[in-house]
Amino acid sequence: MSAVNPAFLDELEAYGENAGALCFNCGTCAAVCPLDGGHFPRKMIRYAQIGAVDRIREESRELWRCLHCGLCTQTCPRGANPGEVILTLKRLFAAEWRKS
Amino acid sequence: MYEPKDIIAILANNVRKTMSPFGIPKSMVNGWWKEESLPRNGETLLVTGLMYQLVPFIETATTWLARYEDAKWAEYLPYSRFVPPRLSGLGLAMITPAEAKRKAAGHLKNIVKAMRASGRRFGYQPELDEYSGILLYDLGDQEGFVRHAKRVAARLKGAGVTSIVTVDPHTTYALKVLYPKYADASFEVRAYFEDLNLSGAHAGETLSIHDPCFYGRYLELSGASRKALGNLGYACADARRSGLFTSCCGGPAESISPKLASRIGAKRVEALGGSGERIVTMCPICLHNLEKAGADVTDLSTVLAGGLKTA
Amino acid sequence: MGTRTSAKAQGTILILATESCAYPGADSVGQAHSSYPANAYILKVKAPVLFPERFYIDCFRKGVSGIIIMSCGEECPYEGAYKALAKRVDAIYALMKEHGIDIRRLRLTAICTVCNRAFLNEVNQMNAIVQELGPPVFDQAAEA
Amino acid sequence: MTNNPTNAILSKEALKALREERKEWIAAASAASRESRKALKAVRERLAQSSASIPEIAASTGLPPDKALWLVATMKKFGEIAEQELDDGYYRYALIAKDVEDAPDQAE
Amino acid sequence: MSDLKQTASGGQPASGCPADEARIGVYICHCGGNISDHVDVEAVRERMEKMPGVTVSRTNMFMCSDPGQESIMEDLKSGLVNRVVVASCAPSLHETTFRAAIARAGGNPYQYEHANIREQVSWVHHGAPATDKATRLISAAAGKARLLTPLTPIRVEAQRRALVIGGGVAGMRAALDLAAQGVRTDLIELSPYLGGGLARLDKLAPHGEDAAGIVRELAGNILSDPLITTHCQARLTAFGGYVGKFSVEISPASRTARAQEAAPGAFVPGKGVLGPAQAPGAPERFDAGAVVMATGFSSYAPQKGEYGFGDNAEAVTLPRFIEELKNAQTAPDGMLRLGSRPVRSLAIIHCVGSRQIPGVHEEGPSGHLNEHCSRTCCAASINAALTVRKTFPATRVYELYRDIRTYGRGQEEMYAEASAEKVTFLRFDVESPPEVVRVNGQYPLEVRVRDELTFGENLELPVDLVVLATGMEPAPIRDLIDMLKLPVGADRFLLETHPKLRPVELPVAGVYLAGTCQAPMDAGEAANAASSAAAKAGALLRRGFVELDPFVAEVDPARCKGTGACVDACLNEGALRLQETEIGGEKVMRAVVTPALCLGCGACAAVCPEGAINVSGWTLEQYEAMVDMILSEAAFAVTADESVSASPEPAEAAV
Amino acid sequence: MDAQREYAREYAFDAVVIGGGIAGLQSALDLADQGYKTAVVEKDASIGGKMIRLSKVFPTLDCASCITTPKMAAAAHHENITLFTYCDVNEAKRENGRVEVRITQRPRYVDMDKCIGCRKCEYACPVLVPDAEQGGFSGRKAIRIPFSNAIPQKAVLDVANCMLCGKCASVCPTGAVVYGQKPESFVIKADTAVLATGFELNSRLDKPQYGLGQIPNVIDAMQMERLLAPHGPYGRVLRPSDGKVPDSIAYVQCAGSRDASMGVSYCSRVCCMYAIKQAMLLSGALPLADITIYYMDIRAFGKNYEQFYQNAKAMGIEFVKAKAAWLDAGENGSVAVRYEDQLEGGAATREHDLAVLSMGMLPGWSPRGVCPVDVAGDGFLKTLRPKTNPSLTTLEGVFTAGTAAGPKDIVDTITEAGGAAMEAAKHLLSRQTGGVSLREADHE
Repeated sequence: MSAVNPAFLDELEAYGENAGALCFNCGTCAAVCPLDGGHFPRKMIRYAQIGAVDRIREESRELWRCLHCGLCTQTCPRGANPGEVILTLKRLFAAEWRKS
Repeated sequence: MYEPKDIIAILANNVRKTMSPFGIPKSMVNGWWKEESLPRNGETLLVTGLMYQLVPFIETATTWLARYEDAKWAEYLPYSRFVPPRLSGLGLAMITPAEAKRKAAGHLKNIVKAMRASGRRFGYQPELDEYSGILLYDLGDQEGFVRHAKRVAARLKGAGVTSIVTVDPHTTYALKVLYPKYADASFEVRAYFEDLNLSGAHAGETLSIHDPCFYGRYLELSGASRKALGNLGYACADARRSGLFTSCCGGPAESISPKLASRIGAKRVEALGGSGERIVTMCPICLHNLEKAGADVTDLSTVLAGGLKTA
Repeated sequence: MGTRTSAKAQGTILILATESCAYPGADSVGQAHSSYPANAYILKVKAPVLFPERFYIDCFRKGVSGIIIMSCGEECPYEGAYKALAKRVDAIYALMKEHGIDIRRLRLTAICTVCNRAFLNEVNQMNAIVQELGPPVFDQAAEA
Repeated sequence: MTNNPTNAILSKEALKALREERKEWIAAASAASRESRKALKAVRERLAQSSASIPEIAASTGLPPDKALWLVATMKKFGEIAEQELDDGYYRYALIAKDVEDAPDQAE
Repeated sequence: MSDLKQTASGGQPASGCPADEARIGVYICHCGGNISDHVDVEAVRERMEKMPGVTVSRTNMFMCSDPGQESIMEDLKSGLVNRVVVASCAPSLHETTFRAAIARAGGNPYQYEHANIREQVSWVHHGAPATDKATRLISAAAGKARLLTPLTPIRVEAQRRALVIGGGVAGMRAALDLAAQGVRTDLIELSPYLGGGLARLDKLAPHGEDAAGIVRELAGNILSDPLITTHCQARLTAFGGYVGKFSVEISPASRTARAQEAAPGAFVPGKGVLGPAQAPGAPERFDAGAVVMATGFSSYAPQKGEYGFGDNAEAVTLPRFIEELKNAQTAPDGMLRLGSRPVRSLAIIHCVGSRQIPGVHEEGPSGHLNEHCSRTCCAASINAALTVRKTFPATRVYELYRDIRTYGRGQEEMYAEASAEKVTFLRFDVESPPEVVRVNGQYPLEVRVRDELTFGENLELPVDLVVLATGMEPAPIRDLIDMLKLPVGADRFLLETHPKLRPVELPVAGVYLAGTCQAPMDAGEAANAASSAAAKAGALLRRGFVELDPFVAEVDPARCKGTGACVDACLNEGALRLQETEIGGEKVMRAVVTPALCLGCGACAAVCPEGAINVSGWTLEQYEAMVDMILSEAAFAVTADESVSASPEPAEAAV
Repeated sequence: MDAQREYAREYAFDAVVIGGGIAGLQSALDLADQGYKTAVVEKDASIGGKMIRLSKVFPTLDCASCITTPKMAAAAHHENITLFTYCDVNEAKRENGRVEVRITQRPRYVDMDKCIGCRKCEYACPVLVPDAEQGGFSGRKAIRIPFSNAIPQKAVLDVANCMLCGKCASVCPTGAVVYGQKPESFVIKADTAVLATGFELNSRLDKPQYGLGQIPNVIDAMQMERLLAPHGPYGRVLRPSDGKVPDSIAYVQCAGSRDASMGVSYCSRVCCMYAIKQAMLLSGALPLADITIYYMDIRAFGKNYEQFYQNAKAMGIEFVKAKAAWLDAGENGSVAVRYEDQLEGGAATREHDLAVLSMGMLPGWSPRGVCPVDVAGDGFLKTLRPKTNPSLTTLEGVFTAGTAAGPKDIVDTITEAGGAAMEAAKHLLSRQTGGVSLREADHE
């Protein structure tokens, strides 16, 4: 079991305009992502929504597989801009690394 | 797959020190213009962003890297210790074949040719032509990107540049969309093929266009490339995934996972090659990655320049 | 010869078709110009629950060879009528057996306003039965 | 609920004028009509031999299967074709011998 | 029954020969070849001419055309015919045309029979069999026509007064709309207040209308309308009669607590507008022409232990939460406080008492499962969540749902807004519902859920409050259901006649449905239903009478022996009953029809051992005559020779 | 643009209803039953709207025609109702407290008074055109009765596909064909109006991911209605590419709703239920077929809808919680559906013989430039008081019913139509009595 922490979305907003709050988890992004297979990028967005930052950290290398091709953003039915959420998460970790 | 943290560290370090992601001195990268007599001033300034020029180096680096991708110890090796000597800077420059560099220069020359034939008046100032920093942006090194972008923008602004013509999608996107947003610098930016007025008759020949993600989707320029080709009499066969819904060539994954890049590239080539037409694209990365995946792919500039010959 | 005996020879089929469902359903078959045996005669009824058992037996006695009750089924506008009708049909079957009449000569079915296929099936099936059985013959013993 | 008080059969001149006015439509409709007549004929000839499924009709007439199905559906609507038994995922269709006047393009 | 005028001007009993000798006119249509291409129309005409009772037989290219109709009207006016048979297309197309023509010529439109020889003959049969069948069908029509008696529609005098049961938004809307049509209306409400379920709400989803404002306005209009009499704290205690004339008895309800301090007409938060109480004492009786049921719903009461309800003070229902939220003050730290208790986070659990599934959910004390969706709770929950997030941004909100059903206009947008405001949505499967657990941690409660959006992972939500989105149940109106004989569906809500054909009507003519007594709906939907019901009731009452089809059961008093078989078979209670009558000084029981209640199905006719009851216009004798004519060879006997020569291809012959 | 049109005639009514679908007909019937003379103006050649084109309707599964036809016939025969079909509304405005509607009736090229609906012309016509009434799956003639249960049962000639060969005129028994018929314009003046202009299905072109009409055997739900209808193009459910009996059918929910990428962010309200209904009908027609519904949320909110949904699940219809992301042509005419399996595995592809797009609703009419009534952000008519008087538009004396003011199912539409008739009647009454209407109070 993991505890949910919605405050993470607020923190994340410092790194980008879109932190994924709008996503209603339809799965379009995961299905169109050229990285094929798995739940990416919805997985990351969902973890962000529930504040499972440890999960994102554990799997953070996944973020850099993203091609930034934008197909998920183009097809997102909720205008949740999944591509931008991934970029925002990249920025969060890149900033952390830079500090360390 | 490589450790993003290390890749970012190398690239950011290189860009900070040399303004170039691979740390190769610009003089060794950007020499194509020397054989062209280009005016320094014009209505607009040609900015290549060095992407075409850098691709041969990327190619070398990744070919080399690919050998190690699956090695067990890859993940644990601190790249920064052993990669830089070989994979950046002079080392990389040394092992990159001259043929590849000549080919890259050829694309730029063809672009110049097409622009001239269209009566475009543009200037070129090699000292202002810098790498845009887009890779840092894509990798999430926002701080590094912003710092670099501001440097590049300051130089352009300092030189009084207001209007820019670009040659590749990544630089176009950076200058047109990211610079105003993050570097407080707005230029009028247009891709070179937006304003051509070539004509010709290539009736009967059909080309299959691969829209780069940035052109097809982010910048919505897929109509412009088709129009340029259409004016020359070419027909364009669109794959189901094109334009706004174009599919990635896989190239952007090169620096992180060459294997992934080639897997996606192969899929894309399969989708494009269905009807057997010649594939045309307009991005050095797409060009390189689709070629690597075994496609007969031509740069738009080659077609435009070649079209001139028979016109 | 001519028209005189044609229907007789084929045996008469009587169709009791509800005003709100089966009767417009038969019209719909007409609109589609789908042919069916001409010995089928359609009578419009508000609800077939109107007819007592003896009506059916009398019809057979008069020479009707087959009867199809085309109701609205469970969607009957008269609540409870379909149940009562279904019960009645059971009673008629019992009477038919008593009189030695093949119970296949009577059918209860639900036909809606656009049930063309079902309508045609019903009529064709009944016609096949009627042709097979010939005119109704009452069991003399039962009659007595 | 209203109608022009026009005679049903137009005068020759009026019809001529109308033909001129609708020239393009008429040309297109005539071309399409020729096309469909040819296709209908092909389907009819195939079915005159024996009943057939859509893939079979398509194969022997050279029509694309979707077009063959379209024609069969149309001919069925006008009472020229009847559906028969299911045969390995496809129904078979047969011509009905019927009043000629009911055929969809009976004339010509 | 003075107010019921079943006028059969012929005055003839259903059996036997009509007094006036039948003079039948048969009119056969060519339909421009549609009929005559396949039916030898002229041959049929000749045959018909010779039928007994037929005085004239004519054909026309288009019988429905003006000249065609004229020929019929002339024959009627001249007295040549007094019964009409038209043989043409389907009766659905032109039956009304010809009935109207007969009426215009001064005839009785019910002395008319239609033979369908296009759709049911010429379009489906060809050649000689078509002509044969047409002959037999027209003969049958003539056979029936001989036995047709003149009929007139049944008129039921209607009281221009209506009763509305229930003072919520639906009842008030219905009453106002009835009054606007000039119908005097009595509205009865069990509680002391007008406003119903709406009065308990705050800002309505998704547009934010003020519920209290709506209640105030509607109740204000109700109380000031001179045509509306409001009876609060009142119950219906007796009910009888039929459409147009229901007898109604209203009694004061047993006293329930009411706000002492409030003056009548004042709005009491959470309760509604205080209405005038029914005077204590004797019941009030009056007649009403129509009744609108607007008895509303009950909120589902969670069982003890259901999602921690009853065991924890921190578990409340959504209606309760909405009321508390209404009064909550904004705090500087942006955190919601209920009483003095800060609510750092809260979870709203959807579908509590709705969408219950046999085998998964347990039946409540009522012994029933609520298998229905309550329709309004998704939007209400999200609306509440959004209110919290916007007014108290420091409070976190979780929504635990099965399906988000923001179906209505603006609701999906509200759902998106709630997402943007960082309400966290979690989706659970009905088979593994969330658990509410008391914990000794920073938070009093923890909601544990297997979240389908997070790939089926088990998540823990620390919360200060659990809100249960309870659904709607039918209000407890067993007494009314029994008294008015109302049908109830499997979901225990009142059941309309047909959801599409007659969505606000009940099988009891003159009784209508409005609002949530029928099914869960929101205020606007209830208002639509109420207006629709008021339109139907108004159309009925405004004319002062109700006109019903004359096709109802009729008893032949000479034959009736009072067996009561018909009464047992009757499908509409009250339409038939046995009544004591004096015949020859002897008191006997005889069947009596209440035409206003008779549906005309004929269930009675089938069971009468004496054949004493029949449906006017559809009698058994008429059917028997039709069968006889279909089987008869009479029509062919005379013209047999000619018919032999009828062309096998009558298509040519006809044109 | 309207200036040069000549409005030859003028008709006066108590009420005018724009739109002859189920909403308009119900409003008209309710008004007519109250004694008001009512005009119904319909753009199509037949009244009946979308409903008459459906197969069966949820949740009762009774046939759409059986419910619509009686209402159509009742309206056609009602002494207080006059039908105007095949009409375009050029302008609708308020003038001196009355509603004035300027209308042009398109030519049918058939004399309505003479046509007897015998279809002889249709049989004689040599031109075959895809029949939109049958989803394009079969052909129709250039002249034809629009569809089997159309009212009025009168022929219409589609001149754009007519060769002017004269065959129809020569076989017409009443001489009803009028090749030179011209449009006619007239004015209807009434005291009140009900806008019941309905909806249109949104176009699948708006979602290129679903195939742009390029992938064979991807059809929309209205086309499936036709395949399921008793008078349907094939008389049964077949795959349009080659007539195969489909073994596996996919439903793609929210194919035209709840999708910002298509510019339609609202829920269309009926698609969940019609998909479930069709799935149930399909499992009756094709007992061996697998049926899969790809959905985000099942919105079974109406009376008996949830029970209907649970029955469908119990019947073995598979519900997959995922929005279908992409459709591609698969092997042998199949359709490959790409989606995210959310509980395990992630991105996945499944092949089906046939895929049905559950398209949503768009407004059927835009009042822009025609009628000064406001529309809301979703493009549907704006309503003033959705919670207490849902049929009030922003124009006094003008009311709305059904899907003109947002997606709605048939039950809600019919109920609202009754409500709109009530509001219109109140307006008529207040005009007759000189009372203050609700609206006037509102506007003050």
